[in-house]
Amino acid sequence: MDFSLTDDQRMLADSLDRYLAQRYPIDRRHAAAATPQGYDVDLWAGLVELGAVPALLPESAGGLGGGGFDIATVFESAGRALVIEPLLGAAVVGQMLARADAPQAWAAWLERLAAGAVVALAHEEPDAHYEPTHVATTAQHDAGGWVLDGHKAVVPHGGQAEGWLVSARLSGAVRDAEGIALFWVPRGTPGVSVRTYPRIDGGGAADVTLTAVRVPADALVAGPARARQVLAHGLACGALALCAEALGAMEVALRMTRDYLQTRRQFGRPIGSFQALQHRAVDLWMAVEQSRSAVINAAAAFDGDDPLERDRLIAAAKATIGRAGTQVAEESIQLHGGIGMTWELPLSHYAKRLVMIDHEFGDEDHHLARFIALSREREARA
Amino acid sequence: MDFSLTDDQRMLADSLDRYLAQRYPIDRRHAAAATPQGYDVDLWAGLVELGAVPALLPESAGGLGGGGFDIATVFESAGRALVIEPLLGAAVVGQMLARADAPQAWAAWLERLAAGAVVALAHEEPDAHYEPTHVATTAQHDAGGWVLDGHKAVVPHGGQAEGWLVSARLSGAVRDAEGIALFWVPRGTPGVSVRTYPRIDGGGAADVTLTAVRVPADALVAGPARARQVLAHGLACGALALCAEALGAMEVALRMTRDYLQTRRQFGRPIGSFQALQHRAVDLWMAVEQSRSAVINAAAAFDGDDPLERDRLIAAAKATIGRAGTQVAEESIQLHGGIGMTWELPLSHYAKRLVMIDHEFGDEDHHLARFIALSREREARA
Amino acid sequence: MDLRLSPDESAFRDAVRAFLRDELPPELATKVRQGLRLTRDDMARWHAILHARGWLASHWPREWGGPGWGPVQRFIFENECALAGAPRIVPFGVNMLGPVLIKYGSEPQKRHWLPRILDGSDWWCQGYSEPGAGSDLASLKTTAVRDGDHYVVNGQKTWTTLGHYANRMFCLVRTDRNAKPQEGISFLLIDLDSPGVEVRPIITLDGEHEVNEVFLTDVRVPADRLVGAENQGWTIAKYLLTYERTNIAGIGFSVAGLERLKVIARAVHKGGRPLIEDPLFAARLARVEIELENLKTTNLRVLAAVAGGGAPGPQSSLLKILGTQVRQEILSLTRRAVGPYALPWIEAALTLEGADQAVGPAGAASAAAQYFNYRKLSIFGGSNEIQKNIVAKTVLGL
Amino acid sequence: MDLRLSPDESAFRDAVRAFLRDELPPELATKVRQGLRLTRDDMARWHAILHARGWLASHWPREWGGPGWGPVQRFIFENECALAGAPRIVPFGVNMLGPVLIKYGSEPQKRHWLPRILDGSDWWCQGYSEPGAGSDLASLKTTAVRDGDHYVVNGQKTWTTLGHYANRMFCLVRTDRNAKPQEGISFLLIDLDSPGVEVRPIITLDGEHEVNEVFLTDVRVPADRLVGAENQGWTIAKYLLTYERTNIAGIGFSVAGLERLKVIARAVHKGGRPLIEDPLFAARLARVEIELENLKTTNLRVLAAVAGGGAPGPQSSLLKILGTQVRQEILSLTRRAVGPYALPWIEAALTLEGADQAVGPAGAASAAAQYFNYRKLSIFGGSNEIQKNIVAKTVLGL
Repeated sequence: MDFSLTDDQRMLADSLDRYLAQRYPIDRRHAAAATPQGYDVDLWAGLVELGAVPALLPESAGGLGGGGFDIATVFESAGRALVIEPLLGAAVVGQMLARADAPQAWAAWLERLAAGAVVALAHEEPDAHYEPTHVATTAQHDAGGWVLDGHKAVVPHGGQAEGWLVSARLSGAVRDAEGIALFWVPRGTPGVSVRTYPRIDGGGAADVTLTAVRVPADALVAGPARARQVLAHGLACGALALCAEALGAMEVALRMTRDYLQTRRQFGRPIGSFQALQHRAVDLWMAVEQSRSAVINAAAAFDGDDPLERDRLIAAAKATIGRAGTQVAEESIQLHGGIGMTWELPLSHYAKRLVMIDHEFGDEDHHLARFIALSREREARA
Repeated sequence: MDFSLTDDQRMLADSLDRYLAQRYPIDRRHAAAATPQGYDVDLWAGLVELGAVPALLPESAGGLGGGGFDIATVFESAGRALVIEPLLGAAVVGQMLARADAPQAWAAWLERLAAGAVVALAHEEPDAHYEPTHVATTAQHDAGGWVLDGHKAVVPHGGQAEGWLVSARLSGAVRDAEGIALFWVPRGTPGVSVRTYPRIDGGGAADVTLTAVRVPADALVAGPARARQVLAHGLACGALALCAEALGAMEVALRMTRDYLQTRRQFGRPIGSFQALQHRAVDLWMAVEQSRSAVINAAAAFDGDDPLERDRLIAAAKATIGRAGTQVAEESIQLHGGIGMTWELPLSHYAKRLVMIDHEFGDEDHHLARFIALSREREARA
Repeated sequence: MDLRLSPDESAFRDAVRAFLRDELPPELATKVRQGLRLTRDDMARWHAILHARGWLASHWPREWGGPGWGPVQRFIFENECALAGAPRIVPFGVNMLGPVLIKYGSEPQKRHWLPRILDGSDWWCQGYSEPGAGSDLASLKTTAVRDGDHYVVNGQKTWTTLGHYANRMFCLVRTDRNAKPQEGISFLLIDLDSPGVEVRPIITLDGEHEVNEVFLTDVRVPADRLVGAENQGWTIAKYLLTYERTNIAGIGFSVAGLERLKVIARAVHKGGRPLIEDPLFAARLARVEIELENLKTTNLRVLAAVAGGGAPGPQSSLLKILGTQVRQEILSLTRRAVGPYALPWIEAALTLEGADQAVGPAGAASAAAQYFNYRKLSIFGGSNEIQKNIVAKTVLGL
Repeated sequence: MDLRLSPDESAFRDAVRAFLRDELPPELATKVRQGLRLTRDDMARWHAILHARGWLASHWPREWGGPGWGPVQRFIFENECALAGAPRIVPFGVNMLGPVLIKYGSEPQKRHWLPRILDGSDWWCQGYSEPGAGSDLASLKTTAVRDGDHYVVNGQKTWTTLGHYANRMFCLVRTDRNAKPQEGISFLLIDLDSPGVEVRPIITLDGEHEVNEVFLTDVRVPADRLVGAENQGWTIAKYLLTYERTNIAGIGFSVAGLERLKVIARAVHKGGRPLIEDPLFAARLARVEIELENLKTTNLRVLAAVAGGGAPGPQSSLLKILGTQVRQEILSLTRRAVGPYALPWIEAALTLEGADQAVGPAGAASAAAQYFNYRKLSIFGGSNEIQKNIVAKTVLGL
């Protein structure tokens, strides 16, 4: 057993932390969130330059890492600094393109992606409520190409993406596990309409509607035979990344709360001397430590060769994080009192991000049910 | 609205509380629990004499009450004193016999019951896990009478009962709602074998096995047409009684815990001055107050004319009590520390009883699921 | 016991319902139901409608324009209003200052100020909290020094709800620096258009402007704006807090919120079924519904115990804690129910005019913002921790 | 990072498994798995088997008969033992007094006492807690007054686990009444057959005799039974506590307990389905299973951070709290799982010979008794509240 990061991972984390601490004060984040593109173009370029994106991709995709702990390292740093730049799309889409039916066909896009092109997975749909096989979007063969129709919900940075990786159904009913394929739809393709909006936790997202969108035959990233596992891999990657991001954000929220308890005085003494608050702070610390273990388990399973165990432990992690993140958010605000409710205090933005992570790639209940189902599957296999 | 008891109810509660405080020190309870019959015969006679049993029965059954608040009053007192005597069987069986197909046929038994005869409902079965329609016991018509076969689980005072009210199936599959009937099986009927044992919370119980038990035609208390509602009424009565009993036990456990926090000193001060413990004690107090409201809601619904709403609010109460009772039990022990773990301290027996109430007439999860199902039924009706 | 309403109470409830059906403007109800933002005019309009009916100042005796209700009537009224989607009555003038003036004000003060509360001439806000004194009012630092027939006030107030709509503020100020912390405090009425007053917005985490800081620099306040005696402020403050707590459980808001939540959870689907049928979601919903069923009765029990009016004692702490827990849980479930559509933050969609700009299921636009905004419930009005301290001391004797 | 066992660690684990397969008496494993009561002979027998293999004293260095393991090996060993259903090693001699003697004992003390721990000649118990000093050891009152070459000991100890099986007790006593509370304490070894010693049972709420009170009246203890210097007892006590905490999370017990629970929940039916498929029960089970999966890794992280042996610091408080919460929750679910069959309390059925007298599903006989008995986990060994105080101070600086 070995719980230490590699030298490369440690160096990357250090340089990301240092860069973000210096260049990303919270006001810059707020300003970027308020722009139409919803993130800071220069900061994004800086992150790309530091190697944050190549670290998310395997060497086969022109990256320098792409393993579970590489992803966890980058996103934990991102979480500490509350980064709203489009890292998640890069990680998920990059990992998925690298597993395409014909990976070499996507080399150019992977190159652009590693250089900072904004991309997005467009999979979640209205009424899917995180169910991975819920795909009402359809793809029909037509004149050697494909015609896509459907509605994709709350795509992160969906309005800024240079391309969307779209799941669509070739056959079967809306929630069938089989019959799904993945398509690449570059920006500017006719029939794609994008409704962008800001997010309550900062940054931007969009609903993406596809109306008779024609793409060529080679837009097929993965046909029904492989798409299921590629999609599962991408969803696992996204959930892992969000767990690590939450971990970073929790660490900071906990530190801020501890500092506040140490310094804020009421009734003539530091409020951190009140035992009821002490014990609640300890509960938060324990929740963060358990979350760190959950992320480690998930990252290790991501690198393993058993997709069932990968998905089971990632479900465990996302359920853990969903619960702990919300607990840390709510309790951090409560322990701060009124000041924790204010926009001015950075803590409140950590709290919002922590709660909202539970609304991406499946919430606590979704992953708890998933953990139960996958555990049963594992037992049946054994 | 009126939240006060009637004069009769108040007087009965006062006299029961006084009698039990004087005559029922915990050592007498322990001694009685260790006897083969599992309760104190003299004390039981005293309770009967004070009118505890008639209060549980409607006038139509020769009683003096039988309403939801009558039942709640008696059982709250019983809970305060941790009574192990066979009140529950009297309440449930009495209420059910009063609703028999031919109530007048049971007048003699009701008279004996009101005079203190021990009786028991034998309904729960192995693998039923509280599901009310789970009846694997069968009843077959034979030579003008009935033949019963089956196994009834953990019947309170089942070994001492002078008669058992047995649910058995005339038709249908094990968990069908229809096809169930109720039979009266007097003690000494051939084919009934009883395996008695003590209970961890005091008192006794028994598994009752029926092997080709022949009873006459008039042993039929309720045929399939009425049995379902009679049984539902009996189960509602039992759950209500247990909720009230738990409330009484919680009051005492909370008071004991508060007293201990006030008097026990550690680190040079009363442990009740430690804020973390204070806040947890307050949580218990709130849980008890909410439990009291749940019992009131349940008792009122018991008296109402809508069985669906009765069962819905009784499910709400039993779920509330299941959660709160266990919380009060576990926290009372924890706040007492080691001494709370000892047999010698009465508190530990309150804690055991509180937890074990969740194992009778359906636990927290059972009633939560039931509340959900009944709420849905109510909405469908509306 | 009898949990049913008496014939009189039933008749009263029917009268309230009829009034709400006839007089509550539908566009206000829509805003409230969908969690959209209310303007100053919306609130003032609803006050005027209630005033016209004589139902605005439910705590006031008839002689000053109140309806003369008891606690059960008030509970029924507030409950029905919430269920109908009526805007909340802005409490600072009507429910807080009003009772204080009636008990501690001079006759001229009553005659001058009370009618102006009712008819909307004045919009009051509350100057209690200070940056250094949130839950610990005794440590407040704002001073008022007597100078002839004026007080000169210096200091800073914070968390002043709707202070940007108000023209006046009632205020706790320190008039004797040498007294013990809880003594030497006075209760003063300040015009917000006085020189030296500056109201600055505090934006909350959901981007809302609802609370404010109020800076007071050499503000001259006529001495007849003192309520009660000098240094009697602590007594008055405590009296006022009991009034703040009469509807503290917010049962009506929770019942209405639960109904909204169920509508959403029936409309939203997961795995092809309405979310309300998802076992884990249904269990969360059932737990809070049961808690609320119990709390309704707990609240009524407390009211019944408060014979003939007045305000409950430490029981109000119970209602505060449980009431806020239930409301926050309902809002939390509402946020969960809309799934990924909790993320979009479209400010225009929080107004009636821009409601068509929302994305996702009905009710999604305000779900996350309301959830975050209402974290305040367990902090303001005496934090839940302070309430537990009170219960531990007064009820449990710890 | 790499969560897999190294080749050496794997080989070690395989060796432990082989040993357990060959040497663990099946009837002991059956008792442990079914939660039946272990006799003194059962425990002594298992100690002897471990001693024969050289694996009894896992904390001791090789020179005194220990196996020379590091923390990861100890973790693997304890985990495998629990999974196999091995009895718990009685810790008082082996894991508590042993390390104390090795660090603070004189050479003659080590040579005399350590072998007797290993070969079972002595059965030690712990004399720490007193009626007035549960979590607050500094307030202990038992005195030892020097009288020639003896100490005369007077006082009362309590919660002395398995004291009725022991022939000796290590004990904290006050040797200087004038010193500060934490000073003036010494560490003394007392023969339980000395005149003036009386061991009285404490029956716990589950009817079990496991703990005792020990009354000490003018007990004369030879002065060479003092460990370390006079008044050094507090330092020794703290050192000992760290050893008490090395396997404090009890991961192996939880993993084994979870497996037993699953077996029961698959066998028990509700509504015609195995209980394990009931959505609410499955959710409870999944939550604790996930918590345990996380805790395993947390425990390994703590071990990895403790380079080359020794005992973890405040992290052990984390492991204590979470470990006991998980174990208690598993026992709580086991009790829930057997439904009404948690009620019967058939003492004979808690022995191997009387197991056929049980009623209800397999595993039901001990479900409630174990649940109640293990409420002690969060109380003894430094209550979870004390652990939180420690974390608040040392980790969070509050």
